[in-house]
Amino acid sequence: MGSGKQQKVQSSGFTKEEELLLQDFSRNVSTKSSALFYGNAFIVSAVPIWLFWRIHNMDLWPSSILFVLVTAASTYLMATAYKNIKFQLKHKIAGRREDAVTREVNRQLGDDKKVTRKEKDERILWKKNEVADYEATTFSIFYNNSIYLAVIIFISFFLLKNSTPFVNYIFSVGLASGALALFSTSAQVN
Amino acid sequence: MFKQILALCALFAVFSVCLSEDETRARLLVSKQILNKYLVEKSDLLVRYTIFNVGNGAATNVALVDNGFHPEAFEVVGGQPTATVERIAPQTNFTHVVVVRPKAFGYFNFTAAEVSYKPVEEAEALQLAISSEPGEGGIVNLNEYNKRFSSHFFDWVAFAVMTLPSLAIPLGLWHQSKSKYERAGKNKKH
Amino acid sequence: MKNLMFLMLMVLPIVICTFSAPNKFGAYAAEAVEDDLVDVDSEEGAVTGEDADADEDTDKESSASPNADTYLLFTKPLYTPGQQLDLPGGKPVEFLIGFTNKGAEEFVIETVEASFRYPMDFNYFIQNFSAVAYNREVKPGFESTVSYTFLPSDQFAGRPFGLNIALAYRDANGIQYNEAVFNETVLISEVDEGLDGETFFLYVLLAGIVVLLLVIGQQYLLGSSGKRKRAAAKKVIETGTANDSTIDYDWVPQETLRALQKSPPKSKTPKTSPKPGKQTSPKAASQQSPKQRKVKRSAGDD
Amino acid sequence: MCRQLVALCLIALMGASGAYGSCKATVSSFSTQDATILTQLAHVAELTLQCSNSAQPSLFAEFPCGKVVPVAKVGDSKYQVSWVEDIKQGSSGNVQVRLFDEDGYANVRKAQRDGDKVSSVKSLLDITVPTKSAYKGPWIKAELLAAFLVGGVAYFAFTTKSKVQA
Repeated sequence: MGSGKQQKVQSSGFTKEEELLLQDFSRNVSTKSSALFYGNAFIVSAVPIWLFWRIHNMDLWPSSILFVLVTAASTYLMATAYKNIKFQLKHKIAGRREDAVTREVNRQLGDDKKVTRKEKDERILWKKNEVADYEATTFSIFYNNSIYLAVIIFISFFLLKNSTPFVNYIFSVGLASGALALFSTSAQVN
Repeated sequence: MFKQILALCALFAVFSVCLSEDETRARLLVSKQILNKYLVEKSDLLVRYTIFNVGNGAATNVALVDNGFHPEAFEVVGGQPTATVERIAPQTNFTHVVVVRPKAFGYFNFTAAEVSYKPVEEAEALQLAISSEPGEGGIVNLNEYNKRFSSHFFDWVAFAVMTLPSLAIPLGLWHQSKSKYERAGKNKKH
Repeated sequence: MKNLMFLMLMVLPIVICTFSAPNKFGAYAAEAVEDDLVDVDSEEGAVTGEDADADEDTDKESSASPNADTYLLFTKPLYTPGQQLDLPGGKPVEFLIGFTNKGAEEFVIETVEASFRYPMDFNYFIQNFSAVAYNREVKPGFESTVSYTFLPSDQFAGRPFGLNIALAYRDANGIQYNEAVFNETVLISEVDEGLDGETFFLYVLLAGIVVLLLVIGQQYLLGSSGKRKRAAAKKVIETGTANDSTIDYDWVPQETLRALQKSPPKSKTPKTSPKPGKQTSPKAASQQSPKQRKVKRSAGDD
Repeated sequence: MCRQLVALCLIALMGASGAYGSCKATVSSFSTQDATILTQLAHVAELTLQCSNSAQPSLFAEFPCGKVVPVAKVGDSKYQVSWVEDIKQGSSGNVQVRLFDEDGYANVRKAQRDGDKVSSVKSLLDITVPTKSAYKGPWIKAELLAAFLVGGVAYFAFTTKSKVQA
C-alpha cells in the first residue's frame, strides 16, 4: 500500500496521500454518496408500500402514518447497511483493481516528462480510490436491495401469510431492513 | 259371447292395476341447492334441483317451476328454470341444472321452487311439493371480488417494474466498471 | 284359435300385474298395522326397525301430530335404511326432511336441530349442532322439503355416537310438536385423503429453502474458516525466546536461576519474568527429586 | 294361419321400435366457466328434436358412465340434459349421450335386469355434447413466481459478494 516516500506537510499534518488513504479506510462517506445512499434506500423502502396496498389490500389512508414511519426507519437502516457493505467491499476491490488502474493511468498519461512520478502516483491512487468507491457503492446498493426484497417477499407471503396486513407489513419490512443493517455491521463476515 | 269375455277381462285388468297401484304412492322430496362458494355479480351461479322419489310408486307428469330468478335480476345462461319429466321411477332421483348470472350485487333471498306431480297414475289432483329453500345470499360486487381473489398478476408486474431501477441500474453500473477494468487487466497481461 | 290367442293376450297383463308386485301387498299389510300406532316416524321401510326403541329412549317426549307425515332422506352420504349409518369424519353430512300436511289446517315448520348423544344414554348431550330456523308454512295437502347440513368433526372418527335429529313444528292453533325424525347410533368413520397438491408444493418449497440455507451456510463456513485458519497461523509463528511465557524454567539448575535473577538483566528474556504463579512453583519444587517433581507438575498441570 | 302370427309379430316389433321414425337433434351446450367460485362444475345440453312424425316422445339419456336418467322437456320439442361433476374431475371434450324413447328405456331396464350389456340396446339417436373445461385458478400462484425470481437474484448477489470479498 505504501505509495512513494511520504512528505511531511506541516499545515494539516497529513499529506494528500494520507488523506486519501484515511478516506479510503474511514467509514464516513462524502455527502454526495450518502445522499445517493439515502435516495436509494428511500426508493427501495417505498416499493413494499405498493405491494401491500395492492396485493394485501391495505387501504392507503388509514395506515398512511404506519407507512411513513416504517419507511423512514427502513430507509435509515438500509442506508447504514449500504455504508457498511460498501466499506467492506471497497477495501477488497481497491486491492484487486490496483494494477488495472495503474496501467490505465500510465496509458493515459503516457511517459511525458513534465508529469513527475509523485504526481502520477497520486493520480493512480486517486483513480483507484474513485473506482473502488464507485464499484463498492453500486454493488452494495444492488446487494442490499436484492436481499431486502427477497426477505420481504418471503416473510410477508410465506411466514406471515395469514396474519393481519398491519402486522405483516411491520414485521416483514422491519425484519428485512433490521437484519441487513445488523449483518452489514459485522466487519469480517467472510 | 266372445266380446263379453273380452270386456270382462279388460275391466278386471284395469281394476287390478288400480287396486295394486292404490297403495304405491310416489313421494317426491325436492332439494334446490346453490353450488357456489361465492355469489359474484355477472358470474356463474349454479342451481341444482334434485327430485328424489322416495315413495314406492312412480311419479308422473312431474313439472318443476321456479320463478325465483326474475329476468330483471338474473340472466339465465344455461338450462331452463321450468322443466317437465314424464316419469320418475320409485327410489330414483332426477337432477336438473340451471346456470344463471346475477345482474346486480347485494342481498338476495333465494326462494324455493315448486314441483307438481301425480303421485299415482290415475290421480286427478296434482300433488304440489315445495323444494328446500337456499335462503338469503349476498352477491359480491365483481371488481371487489377481483380485487380480493384474482391473482393480482398485473400488480406483480408493476412491482417488478418498480423494483427494476433499484436493482438493475446498480448491477449494470457495477458490472460495466468491473468488466472494463477486468478486460483492461486481461488484454494487458497476454 | 284367434279368439283363444286374443283372450290369452288379455289375461297375460292381469297375471303379470298381480304377481309382479308381491311386496306391495306385504307393504300394504304393514302400513295398515302401523296407522293405529302413534305415527312417530315416517311411513314404511326402515321405520319399523327403530320405531320400537325410539319411544323409550328420548326422555323429552317426541310428540308428532297425526296430520303431519315426515320422511328423512340422507343425501350425503347415501344411507341404506337397515344397517348402521356410517358418517365420514370431517365431511359435511346432508339430509332432507320431507313434510306432508295431511290435515286440514296449515303447519309451520320451525326448526331442525341435529345433536350427538352419548350412545349408551341418549339423554346425555355431547354436541349440539346449530338449530336452523325455517319458519316455512305448509298449507293443507301440500308437501314441503327442508334440507340441513352438519359437520361431524374428524376428532370423533372411529367412535359410535347417538345422532338425534329433531324437527320442531307447530300447527295452526299454536300447538308445538317436536318430532325426533332420526334417533339412532351412528359410526363416525376415519377418512384418510392422500397428500393433496397444496401440502406437496409446500414441502417442495421448504426443501428448496433448506438447500438454499445449506449453500449459504457452506459459503459462510468456507469463507470464514479460511480466514480464521490464517489468523490462527499468525499466532503460532515461532517467537523464539522473546516470548517468555512459553519457556519452561524447571530444567534450569537452581544456582544459575538465582544468578540470573540477582545480576541486572542485560538480555531481554529475564526482564519479562515468568508469571508469578510459575515462579513460586520452581522454588518449591527444587527440593524434590526431578522424577517426583515431573510427576507432580504433570498432575498439577492437567 | 302362421302368416297371421308372423304379421302380428311384425306389427308388434315395428310398433315397439320405429314408432317415431327417424329423429334428428340440434344440440346447444353450456359449461360453467369459473371453477374458483363454484363447488361443482355443470354441463347443460339443450337439444331441439325434430322427428319424422313430429312426435314429442319422453326421452331417457344414457351417459358414458352407464347411468340412465330421464330427460327433462323444457319447451315445445326442446329437451335438456344436464349433469354435475366434481371440480377435480373437470372433464372437457365431447360427451357421447345415447337417447332412448319410452320403449327403448324399457328394453334398457330389461337388459340391466338380465345383466347383459346395455349398449346392445338400440338407441333412438345419439348426440355428442361438446363440453369445455373450467378455469381452475392460475397455474402457478403469482407470489410463488415472484419469490422464486427475487430469491434467485438475491442468491446471485450473495455469491458474487462472497466472490468479490474472498
